[in-house]
Amino acid sequence: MSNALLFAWTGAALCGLGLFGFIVHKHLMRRLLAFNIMGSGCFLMLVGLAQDGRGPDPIPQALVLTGIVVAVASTALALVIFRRWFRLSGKVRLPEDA
Amino acid sequence: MNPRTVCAAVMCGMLVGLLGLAITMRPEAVITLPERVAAELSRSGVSHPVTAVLLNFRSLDTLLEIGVLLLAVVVAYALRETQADPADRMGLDNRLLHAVIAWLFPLMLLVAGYLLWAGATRPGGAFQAGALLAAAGVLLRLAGIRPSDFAHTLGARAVLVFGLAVFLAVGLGAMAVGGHFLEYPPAWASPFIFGVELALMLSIGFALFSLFELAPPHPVSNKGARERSET
Amino acid sequence: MQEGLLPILVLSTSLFAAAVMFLISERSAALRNTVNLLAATVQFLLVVWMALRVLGEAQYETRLSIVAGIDLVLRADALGIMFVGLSSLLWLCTTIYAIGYLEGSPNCTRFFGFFGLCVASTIGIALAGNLFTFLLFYEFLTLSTYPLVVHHGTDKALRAGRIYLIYTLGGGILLLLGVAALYAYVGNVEFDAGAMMPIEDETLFPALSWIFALLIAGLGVKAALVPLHSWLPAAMVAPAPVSALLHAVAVVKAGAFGIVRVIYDVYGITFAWHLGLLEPLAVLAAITILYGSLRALTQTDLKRRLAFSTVSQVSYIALGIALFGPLGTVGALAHLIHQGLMKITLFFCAGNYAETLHISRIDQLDGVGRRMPVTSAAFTIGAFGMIGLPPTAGFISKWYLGLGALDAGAGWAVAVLIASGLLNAAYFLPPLYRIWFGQRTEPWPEGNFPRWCETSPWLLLPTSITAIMSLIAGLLAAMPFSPLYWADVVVGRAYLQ
Amino acid sequence: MSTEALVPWLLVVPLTAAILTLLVPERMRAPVSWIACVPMLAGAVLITVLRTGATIYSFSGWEAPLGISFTVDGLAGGMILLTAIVSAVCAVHARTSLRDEASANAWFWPLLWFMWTALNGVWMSADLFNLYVCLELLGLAAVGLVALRGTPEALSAALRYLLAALLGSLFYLLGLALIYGSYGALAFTTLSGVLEAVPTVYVALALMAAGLALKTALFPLHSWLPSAHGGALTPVSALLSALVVKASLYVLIRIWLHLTPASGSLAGAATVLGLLGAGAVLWGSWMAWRQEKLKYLVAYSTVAQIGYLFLFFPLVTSGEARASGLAYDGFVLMLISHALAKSAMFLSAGNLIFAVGGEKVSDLAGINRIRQTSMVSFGIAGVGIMGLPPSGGFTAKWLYLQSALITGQWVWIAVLLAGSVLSAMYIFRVFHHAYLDGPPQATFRTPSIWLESSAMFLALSSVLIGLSAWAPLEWMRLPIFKGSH
Repeated sequence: MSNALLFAWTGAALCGLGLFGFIVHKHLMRRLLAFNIMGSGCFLMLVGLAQDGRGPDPIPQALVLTGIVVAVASTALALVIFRRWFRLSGKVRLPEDA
Repeated sequence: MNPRTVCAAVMCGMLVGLLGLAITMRPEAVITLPERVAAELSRSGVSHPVTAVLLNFRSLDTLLEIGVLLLAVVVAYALRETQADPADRMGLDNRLLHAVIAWLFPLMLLVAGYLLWAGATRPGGAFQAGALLAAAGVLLRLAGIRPSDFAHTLGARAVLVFGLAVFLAVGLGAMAVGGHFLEYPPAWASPFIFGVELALMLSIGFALFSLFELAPPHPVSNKGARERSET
Repeated sequence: MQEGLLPILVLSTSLFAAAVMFLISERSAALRNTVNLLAATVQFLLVVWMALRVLGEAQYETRLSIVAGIDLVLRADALGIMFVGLSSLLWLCTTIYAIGYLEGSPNCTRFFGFFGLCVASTIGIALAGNLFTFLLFYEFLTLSTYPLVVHHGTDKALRAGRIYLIYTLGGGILLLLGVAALYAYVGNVEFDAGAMMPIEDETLFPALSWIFALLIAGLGVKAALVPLHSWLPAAMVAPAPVSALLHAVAVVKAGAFGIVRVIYDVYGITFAWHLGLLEPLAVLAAITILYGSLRALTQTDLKRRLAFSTVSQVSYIALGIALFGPLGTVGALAHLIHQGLMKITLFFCAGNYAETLHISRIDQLDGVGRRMPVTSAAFTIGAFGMIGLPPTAGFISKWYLGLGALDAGAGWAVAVLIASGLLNAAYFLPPLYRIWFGQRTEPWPEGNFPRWCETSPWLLLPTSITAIMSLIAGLLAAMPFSPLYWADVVVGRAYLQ
Repeated sequence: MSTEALVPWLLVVPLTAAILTLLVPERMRAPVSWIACVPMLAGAVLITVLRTGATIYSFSGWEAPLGISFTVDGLAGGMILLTAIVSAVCAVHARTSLRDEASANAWFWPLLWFMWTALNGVWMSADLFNLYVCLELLGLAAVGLVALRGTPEALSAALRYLLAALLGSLFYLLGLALIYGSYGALAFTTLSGVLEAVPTVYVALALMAAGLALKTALFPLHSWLPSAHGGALTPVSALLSALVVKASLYVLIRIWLHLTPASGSLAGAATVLGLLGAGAVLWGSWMAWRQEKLKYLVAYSTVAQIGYLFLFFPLVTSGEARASGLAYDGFVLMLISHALAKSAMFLSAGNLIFAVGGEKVSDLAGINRIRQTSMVSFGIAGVGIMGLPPSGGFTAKWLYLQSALITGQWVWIAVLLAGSVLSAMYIFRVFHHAYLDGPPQATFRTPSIWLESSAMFLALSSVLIGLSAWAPLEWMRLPIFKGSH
């Protein structure tokens, strides 16, 4: 198996892992981390799958860079809102999970 | 075993299964895109394919991506105004930290500049450089050197939108000289791209830093502390 | 003026009145009344003009394309004119009545606003040129009458409103399904007098039969065919002018009118008969006639008794249509108008009693004839008409219905007519006896009315007008422009083709 | 003039407006936005009127697949116009209704403009990854707008919404990764017709559909929607329900129309989506009927109406050309009229809440003492939501019924009819309370003319669209459905 494909498989595994964490955890910080793990999984798949047996492909790498910025922005936004929520309610979970 | 875990396990299993199936049974199609990129690279104004894709071939994605980042900061601003911030726990007055920063800070600026410059030819570029700038800012902030109330001034907002504005201006300029939006004339491509990247670096750096600055850690209520300890 | 616009004009007069109502404030009563009266008068004059032209074979048609193959069509044909004439005339009367009735009570603008919408949708139903347009206004009628039914905002009114909605919206769903299915299978369904549905292949016949059932069920709700009638007595909580309009024209008649349209102008009487759809309808109508009369017998509340009498009377129309034959149809169409005139008179009278002397039950009617002679006279005329005594309008229509029944060789229908006539007498004569010959011991409650008038002239005027008209419609039935004459024209045109 | 030149401005103008609203002082932000609405409306109208066939615009001068191309066909053009109208009216409403909310009043405007940019991008973009970026921009803008109120409820709602949106985008991204990994292209023009009926493609499409369904709040993935739409500021609720939820559905439709393998049947997938839609109609209406708070009632009604939109999939895959055409027309009309009626409903609900000073449905008792305009606009919008004539909702339901009757799909007919009964239940529940008389000491405020007229305008247009439906349908018909009429 080419190491590009190895990336893809790792990505798939990370996605599964991230999804599991995202669902099973209630603490918002953990869910956010799980989301980031899943995101990394996606990016690995994107690059790995595209480059398997075709040599380097700049397009998915560029896409992943964009994707990372978007993911960073989303995470930051989530953190900002989460902090405000935490300061107002003193809770680290969503009401229905408490 | 509670249902939530079961559900999570099932979903996770399904997802991995599906992905595995998809990976293994992938059809073999003829791929031409990388060659196209390589072929057009010379006309893109930079020699590094990834940068070419990011800032020329698919520059619209990058434009919108900056918008996403800016958006996060806007929300942070909005929420900050709904709650006034008490004095936060940052700014520990630590000699060692100060000393380190004295060494590190200029170095970081230098590296940021280099990364930006390198972007044209090898891995690097505006985002990496901006991230480094932001890190430098965070260091200062941790050391208690805070840019007074800069966050609320027009200047701060101007720096934030600077990258996006320049990007838009360049795109419109391209239209003014008769091209499509963001279509750089090949002769001008590299200076345009560099200018855009420079502006983006500043804005990205400041945006990331403001996100840190605008939601600072605070001494939490006991209630919150208790909950945090139990999870 | 391009004459195709006349139907739109007629429609928009009442729409305009409604729109104004929703804009002006509660306080400006004078403006409110002027606008309403003006609109009603203008509309009536327009309708008269239109009627004369239509008699001279003029064609009024307005088309508005909604989507490919679906048009909104307003067309003034003889049958439509009949109904438009009735509704615009009675709108005028009821507006006068309502002004007197609601004087000084809250939410008047809201009331008149929805009142105008209700009339507008009735006009739309009358002028609808195809089944889709009919459906459109039919549903809109439901929406615009609900606020009138619950106008008082009491729990009783709201409960009645809920019942009304459940029935009418349910019926609307059936109708929608039926109409949609008809469009899907047959294509655009224009109303056209004496039409014969252009269907050859036998395979569609079962589908057409159940579509017919759906349509009749949908229309039957508003026409209060047993067992879909229960909303009608409940809706009695509405203010008197509303019940009057509901019973005489707006809702109940819309249903009956729809049945006429479906049988005559959509399926075509011959085709419907060929499919064997008329007998069941006739039987259903007969059952409703008898059931309504029987229930009316047992009511002690005046308005409820009138309501059940409506249930019974409206089915005369369905019966007459279902008796495959011109005479029955003439009777039915004439009854459409006659019953409207008579029933609105009766409700006006009931309203007068309630407003003036707070009489709602029949056993309170003792001797009211001496206190309110004019109203009581009007009530008597209406009641005689309902029973079908000559020379009232009711007699004429029942006479033609009977002839039609014999003509169609349906002896049982004649029996039904006679039986229901007797029942009508049985539930109308006792109140009449109380009114004229009953003795009242304690004095009547005082009201602030002009001394020369037994009640507010706003209330008395329309009552006497409708009473006189229902008398004239019977006396001068042979004259041109009498309802009977119109019915003849319609049926003539229908059976000629 | 060619519509091609207009395309970039549909992104440039709102982005510039976003920048400007960030730079000018806070009291100037609303006026600036109002001024910026004018070119947006003009551009939308022009592109709808002038467009002939599909306009293709490649950014940075690079044709797809190397660059990013936008395609403006009938559907896209109509959505652009709809977005312009609804957003502009909401801007008018926000100017007045946000006065009391200091920070919201200041920061609503840049967020609005980012949202508008993202929406136009979604409508026009013909590139899978660019769509992803647009959807992210849209999602974050929407989350920010929800959080704008700053109350704990608003913040938790925003978090719930954000988590759902992020998960949805990841699923979409996974599908995208699979497609690019297999076919090495992202542009619709390159991909359409190329995809074969192989497991990978189906997995990719399924993942994308799941992610987009989550973003669209398709039952049973809808749990984030009511708190987000019901708890937000009034103009925000209107924008979210009218436009934002439609965006991800729109992407799903695009994928369905362009990227599904030619060979191999989609009937199964269509049925699943249709059944979920049916579930949404029933469950959403039922929940709406049970709500205490007026705006939550309206929000749940959005859940139900989304269900109607998903009935498009089984109806369009019936295989009969005429039925598919009718289904598409019905879908488009349902989309437009729901957008207009629902935004009108939210704005009226906001006005009513302002008038009676309480969020509960039961607080409406006694509303008849003040000017009826808001109640009437709520009623007109309600007629559209119930799908009773005269309204766009009715005409759309009619088209759906025709399509289903032609192909004899009785299940969906039953759903349509049941849905209208249920919606009547919850709408008339509001009227019921409005007709009761309230406590005598209660005091009511009459909303300003701006608030009432903006709601009324949208309500009336939702009726007019039903009476002149042919015009939008002519504009928005796609070539693949042209033959069917």
